[in-house]
Amino acid sequence: MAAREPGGRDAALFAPIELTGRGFYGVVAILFLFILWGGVAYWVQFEEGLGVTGLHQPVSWGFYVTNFVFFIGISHAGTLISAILRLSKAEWRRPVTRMAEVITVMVLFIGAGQILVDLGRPDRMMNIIRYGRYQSPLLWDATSISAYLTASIVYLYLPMIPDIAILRDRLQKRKLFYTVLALGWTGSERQQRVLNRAIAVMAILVIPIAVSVHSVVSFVFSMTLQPMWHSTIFGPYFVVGAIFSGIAALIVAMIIFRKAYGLQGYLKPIHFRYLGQLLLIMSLLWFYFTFAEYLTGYYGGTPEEMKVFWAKFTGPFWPFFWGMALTNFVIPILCLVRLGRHTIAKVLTASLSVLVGMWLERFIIVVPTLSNPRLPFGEGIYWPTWVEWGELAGSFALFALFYLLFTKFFPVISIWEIREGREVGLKEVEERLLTYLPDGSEAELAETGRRW
Amino acid sequence: MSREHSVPDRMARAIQWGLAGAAVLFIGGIVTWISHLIRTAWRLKDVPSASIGISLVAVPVFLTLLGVILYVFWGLLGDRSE
Amino acid sequence: MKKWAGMIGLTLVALLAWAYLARWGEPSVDQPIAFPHKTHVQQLKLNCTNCHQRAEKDAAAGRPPTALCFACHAAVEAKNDEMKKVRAFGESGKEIPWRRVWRLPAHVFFSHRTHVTVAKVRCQTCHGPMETLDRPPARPLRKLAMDDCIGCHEKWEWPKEITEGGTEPVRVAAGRRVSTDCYACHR
Amino acid sequence: MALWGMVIDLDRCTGCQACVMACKAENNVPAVGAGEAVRGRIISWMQVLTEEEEGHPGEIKRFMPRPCLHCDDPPCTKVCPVYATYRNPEGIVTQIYARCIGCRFCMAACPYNAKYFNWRRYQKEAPGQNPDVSVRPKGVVEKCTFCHHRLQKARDRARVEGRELAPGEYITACAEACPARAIVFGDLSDPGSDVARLARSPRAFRLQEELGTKPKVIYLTEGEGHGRA
Amino acid sequence: MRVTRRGFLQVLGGTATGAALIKQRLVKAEDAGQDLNKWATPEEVVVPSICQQCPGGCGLLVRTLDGEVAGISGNPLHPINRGTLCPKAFGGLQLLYDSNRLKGPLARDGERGRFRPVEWDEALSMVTARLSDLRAKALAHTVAILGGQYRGYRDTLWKRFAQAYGTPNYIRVRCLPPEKPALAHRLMQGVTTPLGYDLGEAQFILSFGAGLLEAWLGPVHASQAFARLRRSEERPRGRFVQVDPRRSPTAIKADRWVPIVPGTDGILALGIANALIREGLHDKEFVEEHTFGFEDWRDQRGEPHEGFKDLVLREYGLLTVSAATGVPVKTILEIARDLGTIKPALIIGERGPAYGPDDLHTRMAIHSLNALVGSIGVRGGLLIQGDLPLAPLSPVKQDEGAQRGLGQARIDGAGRGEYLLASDAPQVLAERILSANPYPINALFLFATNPLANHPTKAELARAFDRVPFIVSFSPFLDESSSMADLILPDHTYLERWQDDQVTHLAGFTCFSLARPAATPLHQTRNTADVVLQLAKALGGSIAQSLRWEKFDDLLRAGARGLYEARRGYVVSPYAEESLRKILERQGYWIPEFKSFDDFWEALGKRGAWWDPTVLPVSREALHTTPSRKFEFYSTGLKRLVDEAVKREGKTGSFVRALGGQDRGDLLFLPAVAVPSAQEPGEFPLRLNTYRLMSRPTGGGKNQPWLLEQPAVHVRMTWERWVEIHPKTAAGLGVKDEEWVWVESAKGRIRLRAKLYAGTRPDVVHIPLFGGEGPSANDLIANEVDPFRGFGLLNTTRVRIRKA
Repeated sequence: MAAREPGGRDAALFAPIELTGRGFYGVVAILFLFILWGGVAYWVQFEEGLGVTGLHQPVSWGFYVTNFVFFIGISHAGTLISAILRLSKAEWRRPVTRMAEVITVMVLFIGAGQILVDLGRPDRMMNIIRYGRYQSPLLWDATSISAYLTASIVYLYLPMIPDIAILRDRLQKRKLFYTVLALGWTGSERQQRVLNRAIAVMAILVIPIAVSVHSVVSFVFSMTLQPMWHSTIFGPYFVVGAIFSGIAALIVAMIIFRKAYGLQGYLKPIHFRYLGQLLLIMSLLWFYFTFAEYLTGYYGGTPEEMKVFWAKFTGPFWPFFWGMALTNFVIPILCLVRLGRHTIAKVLTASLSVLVGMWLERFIIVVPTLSNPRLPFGEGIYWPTWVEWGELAGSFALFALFYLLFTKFFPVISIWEIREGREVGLKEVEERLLTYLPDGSEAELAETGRRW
Repeated sequence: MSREHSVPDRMARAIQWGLAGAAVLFIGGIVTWISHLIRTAWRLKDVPSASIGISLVAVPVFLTLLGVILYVFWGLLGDRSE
Repeated sequence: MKKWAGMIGLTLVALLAWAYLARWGEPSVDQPIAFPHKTHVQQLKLNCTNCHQRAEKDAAAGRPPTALCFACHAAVEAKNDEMKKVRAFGESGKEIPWRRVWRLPAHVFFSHRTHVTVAKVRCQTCHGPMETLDRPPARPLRKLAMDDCIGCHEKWEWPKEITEGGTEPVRVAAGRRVSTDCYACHR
Repeated sequence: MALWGMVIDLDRCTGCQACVMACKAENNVPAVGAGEAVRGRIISWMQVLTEEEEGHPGEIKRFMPRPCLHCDDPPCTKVCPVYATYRNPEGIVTQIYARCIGCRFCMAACPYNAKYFNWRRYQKEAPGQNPDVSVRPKGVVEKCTFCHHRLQKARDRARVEGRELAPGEYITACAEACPARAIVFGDLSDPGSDVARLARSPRAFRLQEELGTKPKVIYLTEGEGHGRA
Repeated sequence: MRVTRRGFLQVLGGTATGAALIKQRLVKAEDAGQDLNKWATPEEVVVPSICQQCPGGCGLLVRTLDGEVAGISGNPLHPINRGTLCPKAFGGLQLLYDSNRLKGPLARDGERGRFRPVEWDEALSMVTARLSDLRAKALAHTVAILGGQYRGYRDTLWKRFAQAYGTPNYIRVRCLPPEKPALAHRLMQGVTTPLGYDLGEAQFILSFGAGLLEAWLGPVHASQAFARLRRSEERPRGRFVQVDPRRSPTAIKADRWVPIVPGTDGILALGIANALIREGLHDKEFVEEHTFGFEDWRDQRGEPHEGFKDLVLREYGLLTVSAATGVPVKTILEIARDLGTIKPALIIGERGPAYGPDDLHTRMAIHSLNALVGSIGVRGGLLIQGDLPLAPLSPVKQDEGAQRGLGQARIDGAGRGEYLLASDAPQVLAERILSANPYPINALFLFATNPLANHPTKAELARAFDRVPFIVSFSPFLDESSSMADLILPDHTYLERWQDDQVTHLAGFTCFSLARPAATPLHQTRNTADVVLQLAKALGGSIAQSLRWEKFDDLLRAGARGLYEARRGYVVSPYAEESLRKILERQGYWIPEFKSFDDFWEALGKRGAWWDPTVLPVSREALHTTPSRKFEFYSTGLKRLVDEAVKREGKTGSFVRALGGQDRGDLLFLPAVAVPSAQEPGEFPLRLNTYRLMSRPTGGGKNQPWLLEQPAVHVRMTWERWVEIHPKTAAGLGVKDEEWVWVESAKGRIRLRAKLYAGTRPDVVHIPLFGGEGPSANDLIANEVDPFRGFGLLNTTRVRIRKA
């Protein structure tokens, strides 16, 4: 079917939109089961109250807040990475950016939803809008997340316009839908100029917003006076962790779609090697921050801080803490130092490990502090119930479903960018490369000379 | 692709401009909301400085976003009508 | 397809409307005696607090004791069934099982006596034109929300004679305004 | 404007928990039931904590009744997203149940764990409850209010009678019940009041003073000495 | 503007419908609990009442709204608690509204344990028929009345009923009868009314295991005194020493906790006495002038007797004492020095734990310290507790049937043989009923007691109950005992009934509390006191004549007339008025407050109590009503009892055996406690110590969730019962905190949660006697009887612990 079009070269990219196989329905059915679990769990929670969770006094936050931080962290996959790659004009970005951006948008919905799930009175959530107060970091979150969400949607949408136009022209179905979203794209010079300029602005704008989002998420904890929360490096620490988990999520998504949609031709081992290297750097950076954070706490040695510290190191939370160290540092380092062979398998292992590890990291930040209060209370051990597991499973499934549905409407790899890469990219890179080098173009030299 | 103004085409344009309007409404709503929060904080003497401080960052960001959106809408849609 | 969308949309709207209406609709209240406020207030020139005595003495206005009704109605000839019922209750010594119409949420502290005796707010301000009723109201004449309380509290100024005396309530309320602190009313 | 505060003399306190139960009865604090209690969901606005001997874990050194400390700079009110908890002009840290959305941020932020959550709907209105205090629905945070409904009533009475609130006219249920009279409640801004006088005692200290929360519940340590202060 | 924005945002979130529906559901859920016909705030009435959750006797103010109770607070005028309360008082609200309360009388329906509701008239006629029948058959004495923890006119009423009906078997099932003077006080001082403890004025308190601040005579009264000891304007901080194998909340509050080998308190007391005498710190003047038997002496026949001094110096050297008690010599010396130098000092042994088989001599040893430091009859020491000047009731009319019945021996044998000194012996009741010795029991009344749950011999009692053909219970609940009954005539709870209270053991003042019903009765229940009067009336004859009051409040009124006519004491009044009265009364003036008895009665009902605040100026002689008119280290009273018993039963008679045998010679009459030889740990290496929680001192009240939720302050446990184990002991057994363990004794085993608690001797484990849900320590306690109190020994059982 795709072969009869001139654009048959990128048939693999159109295939998921044009054809829907039994596999898709199977996956959707499975996802629905998980979502149903989550839905039933939420209904029960709504009827009975948060009592159906494992939360109690003093551990008033548990899985939901962990999930919130985790999902918002994952969202950094996308927009931030794609923006940096775009700005740095890394040519290997072309098949990567779209997938990254989609993750961001989808996961932000899920992440923000966690807070609603966590509320004791979801029926009163409008109170945040009617009576909100900016002294609360929760409102900072609301603001920065909505900014990030808006920006991410725009940033996902803008580079998609030419692709939508292609779909509009190519597909027979959903004509109105694509026509509307294509915004009358014809690929005229003016349109290209406008779009490129807008994308460039967005790429710059989205980076500080993304950084702010996770800093603000960390502020939820660090603005309190609680031991091991009240820390100045929490902002950057969370951002680093977010990018770390974001890259891992991106890699996992890429590998899944590569396999499922047969995109081996677009996503080559080299992409994964680059991303793997990025992951390695982030792992080291994450380790540095973790080390700095815990060393500072340990060296200071205030009793309250140490209570939490030891609860993590040797106390009831040791499996989580050391599990986190293993999955976030040891395994990634082992997998990623040499990527010469079995690149994809290694990168996948490392990424999955990091996803688990970063979730554990969020958990190990949220729960031990709460279960070791300053005053002599009974220390509570928190263990989630089926409701919380259900919400976790449901959230992941919902995210996967959103993503999957997206791929059924829009190409998961930017078609025009690939084409652009083929058509103008090569030449452009060569020219650009020359300007980097000492024996650059005459004009450049002249300019340099003038300045001297 | 036909250049005639067919019925779905007109509808598409209406929806497109509607989308732009929605964006304006949405970001306008957020900006109004922020100002509402400042006013509430002021009335309750509840740390209006925090609200103002955050609004100083948040409002321009949202306005910039709106600017980009409108710029794209105007730029792309405007091109076709020429 | 479009029809379906339309149907779904309509159902949604209907559902919404139903939900909101269901929330607003309050059960109507039937009283044991068809008490005419109009006769008592407009014809007999009684004040509200002549019968609703506790409004001046207590936080809750309560209901007038049957003995109070009987005090007059024992002497007056029972002209109709309703008046006979009053007599019957009075003679049996039982309280008339009046049912509540106005009620505030349990989390609100509201003192009738402060509003009636100190602030001298007219009963009708909150209760509506009760004096025009021939029959007991089936539901509150006015629906009050928190904004009504706050609106009044924000605008309210103490009468001069009280402020110049410099008595306590004014100082508590910090100036000429009454308190708009949430904890003044929430409990 | 009054500044309500409390002094708790740890030398007098016998850890009998009369304050705890008095508070529960006064404020319609629900008993959560055996299953919930085992899960650690007991609601106890006033709670008698036991401090252990340093170096001898398990050996209780002293009892420490802990209500909400009504900090002058409360960490909990800063984080409330909806103004359900704030410090009112008289220094009482409020909890407006009708406004609370149940995000439990204030619970996470309170260094004294003085806030409690209604994990379920633990009770309905029933005889035996105090009609001056509302019964909390599920999903909201609640805590010690310094029995502020007593202030509402006392003030209402005073206002109607056209006079100032008399000292001692408003005290909390725990202070009223304490058999050892270890809890003294009153106006800290009135230098002549018992509570202000005791707050100036050399034995006075505040919980986690170093956090800068400026609690208005002041403790008096145990120790030798003469007289009450 | 607001509406637009809101609507817009709702649409945006796609939450509009959801929110509306959600709101709808929640609003409905919240309204469901509201009774739509209820008026928010009906008229408020405050009624004084008396707390009946423990024998403390605190005055309450009950806030009622249209007969519904809305709160409990302390009665500020009441002299016992002065407006303060303990945690239990608030449980009263939940007791009243307990959903498990019986709604009306029940009669057995077929086999035991099955019931059908009956009308009161029918139920009462069933009882009357049975009682008349038994009396007609000359079996009046086979009716037994088991009474629990109460006092005052309800006790008077039952006593009168038993006497008029003709049964000697009015048996009280209480392990701590507080109305009687302690045996040691009776034997050493000859007193017949209880002693008062002037805790508030003492400067040093030494308590041998008494849970002063938890479940002693009255926790509120004691806490107030303790607070005064600690901090008062006019004197330095007093000292408080607690001797206890367990670091109880009282011990935590003490300046010194002395962990002791259980049951060796008497030896420690004698060791302290040794140190006092050796260092010459005892009150020589008091000892010389007011005591007998301190120095060696010769009797009328010229035979030499060893004095207390020699005994102590010879037998209770500090090293011996230290070895036996586990208390370091240094500690003994320090306590003795404090005791000898800080005045006034008060030593408390009464109502401590059961000290073991030699309980009487232990208590005598402890009490002798009070004499050594001269704390008898002084401010801050032991005082005589006066009697209330209640109007005497006319003598009971006893017809022939009654006289015949009363001529019979008591079923429990109290007052005879080995139980000569016990007023009731419930411990042997089960065995006697089972063996029909000396006669079978044909009817059993259970009032305010639940022995099938709260007594060590509960299993035997259950079997004994099976033998009794007719059991009437007055319990408001279907508890372990009442479910065995043939008829349940539920009593009101204490907030619904007329009642009085006459508290003993105060700081020298006398007090009569009166309560009228605060709440309108919730169910078809009746005040048992009224029911007794109704029964008497129905039985007719001399019984009706002896109990001729219509209602219980008539009896109370008749008794209170005595107070009005006593020309002393006052109906409680605000502090200012009261202090003026005190001053006047000390100078011998007394101003009547009321014109008539009716005024007096009304005021009593409104204020809640009458009291005589003036501590009677009692001379030390008045405190010593022994034959020697002195405090007797050598109890001539005990000697006389033993001599009589020997005359009656011979040298090996049961009473002498119960005391420890004649061969101990003079040691029998001196406070001499044998130093136990070291025991091999054997099969059961641990000692079981049972204790009373502040929140649950007397059992019952299973549905007071507030108290069950936070029953103890020293261990965090909720609802369930637990066993306290020292962490070291637990480590040896491999037991972790909150793990299930089996506690096993020779009698049985129970499964409890282990709580590791460092505040204990490692060789002792502790189980609260009453508490939350779960098996009871009564299943472990050996059925050893304390012959002087007729109750089981609760602290002498040995146990072992295994992981469950």
